[in-house]
Amino acid sequence: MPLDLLYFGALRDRLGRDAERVDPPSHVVTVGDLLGWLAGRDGAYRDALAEPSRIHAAVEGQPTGHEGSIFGAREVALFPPPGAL
Amino acid sequence: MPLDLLYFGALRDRLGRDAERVDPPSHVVTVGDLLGWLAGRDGAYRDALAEPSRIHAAVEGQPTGHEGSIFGAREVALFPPPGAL
Amino acid sequence: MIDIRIQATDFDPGHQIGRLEQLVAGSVASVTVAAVASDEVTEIHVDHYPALARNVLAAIGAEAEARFGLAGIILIHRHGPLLPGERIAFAAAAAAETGVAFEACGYLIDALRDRAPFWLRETLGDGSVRWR
Amino acid sequence: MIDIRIQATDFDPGHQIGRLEQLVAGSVASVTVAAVASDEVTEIHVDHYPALARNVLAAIGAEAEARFGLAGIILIHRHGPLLPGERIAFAAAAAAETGVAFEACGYLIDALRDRAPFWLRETLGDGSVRWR
Repeated sequence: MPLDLLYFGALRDRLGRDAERVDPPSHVVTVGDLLGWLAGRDGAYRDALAEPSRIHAAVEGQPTGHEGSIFGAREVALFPPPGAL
Repeated sequence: MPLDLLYFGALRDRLGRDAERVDPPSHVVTVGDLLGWLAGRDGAYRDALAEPSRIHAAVEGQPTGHEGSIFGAREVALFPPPGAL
Repeated sequence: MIDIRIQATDFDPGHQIGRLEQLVAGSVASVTVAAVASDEVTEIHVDHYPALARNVLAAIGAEAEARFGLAGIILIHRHGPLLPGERIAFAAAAAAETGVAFEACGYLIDALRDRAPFWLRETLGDGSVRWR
Repeated sequence: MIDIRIQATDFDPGHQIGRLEQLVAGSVASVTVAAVASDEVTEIHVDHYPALARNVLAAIGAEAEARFGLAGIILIHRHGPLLPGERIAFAAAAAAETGVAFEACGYLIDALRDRAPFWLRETLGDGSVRWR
């Protein structure tokens, strides 16, 4: 199922984009699965996602840990640790 | 030596006055001595000063413990525990 | 009252405190945060994800209300372009007890710092940019 | 900057925060306290000893500055007659670091509560008075 990915903060520059539509295989069911699948796509993703602990996620606008499900989601955001203060 | 005593808070009402000039004997050298001497004057003072731990003092406008000297002071204030908030 | 504002424009801390003062005879604790940057920074851009920001700030407000029993909470976070030194965020809490308002305000500002989904991009005098 | 004000008149929290914001690119933490009283209280009188109040508030400000390294401190305490619900005191601290400003503000408001030489006399609807 197509999934809209949104990137924020430094991740935008590292990936060279704000958003993209992807269609991950069916074994990708958690945020962690998604990160692993993206990192395997090419060197830019591998480098940008090299420190998974520094990548936070939101599924449908709700903060979600790496163990959280993306099943059925239409929008997943990935971003560096939040906080601008 | 004459000493001006100032009273604040509930102590004013209990003693029925805001201030008075006294001339304590020479063995009265600390705030604690002063409180003891005042309490011995009459029942109103004894009652008002019955809980010395609830009587705070300032000598010449500086907060002073019961062990603090009043030697040479011209103004001593006595008052309940401070704080209006 | 929990008022959450995610906005590009500046805000007036005194006006916000006044709104909270009308809710309760008690205390209002507030923190106003300016965007601090080093000297070579000429502009700051606050990146954000609106849907997530609304959800996270609403959750922070609801948690603080449940935990502290407050009369009112205001959270403001700006996004978009800022000059260094401009206000970027505000947190305030109102309660009958001073200590409660103060502790709640600390909870709010810590939560904004640790969880609010905003990211800073700084533009330097030489035109280069960096993320913080 | 340490600004200590002991005054009969009201004050404007927003104006005071604005004064501190001009001192530093950073954060301003503040607490505004209203005079809380039970329903039967019609007037509050804040008794004080001016010389002692000046000395104690100045000491509190100097302690906070030494301890936290602040850009600015404002302490305001009112005296004289107040209506229930009116502002009675204000404490604020400015620092480059939000956490420093907040902790310092807490120190200031605790010190005002515990040490500031002011006493409240309440007048009740039946004309009687009581000290708090």
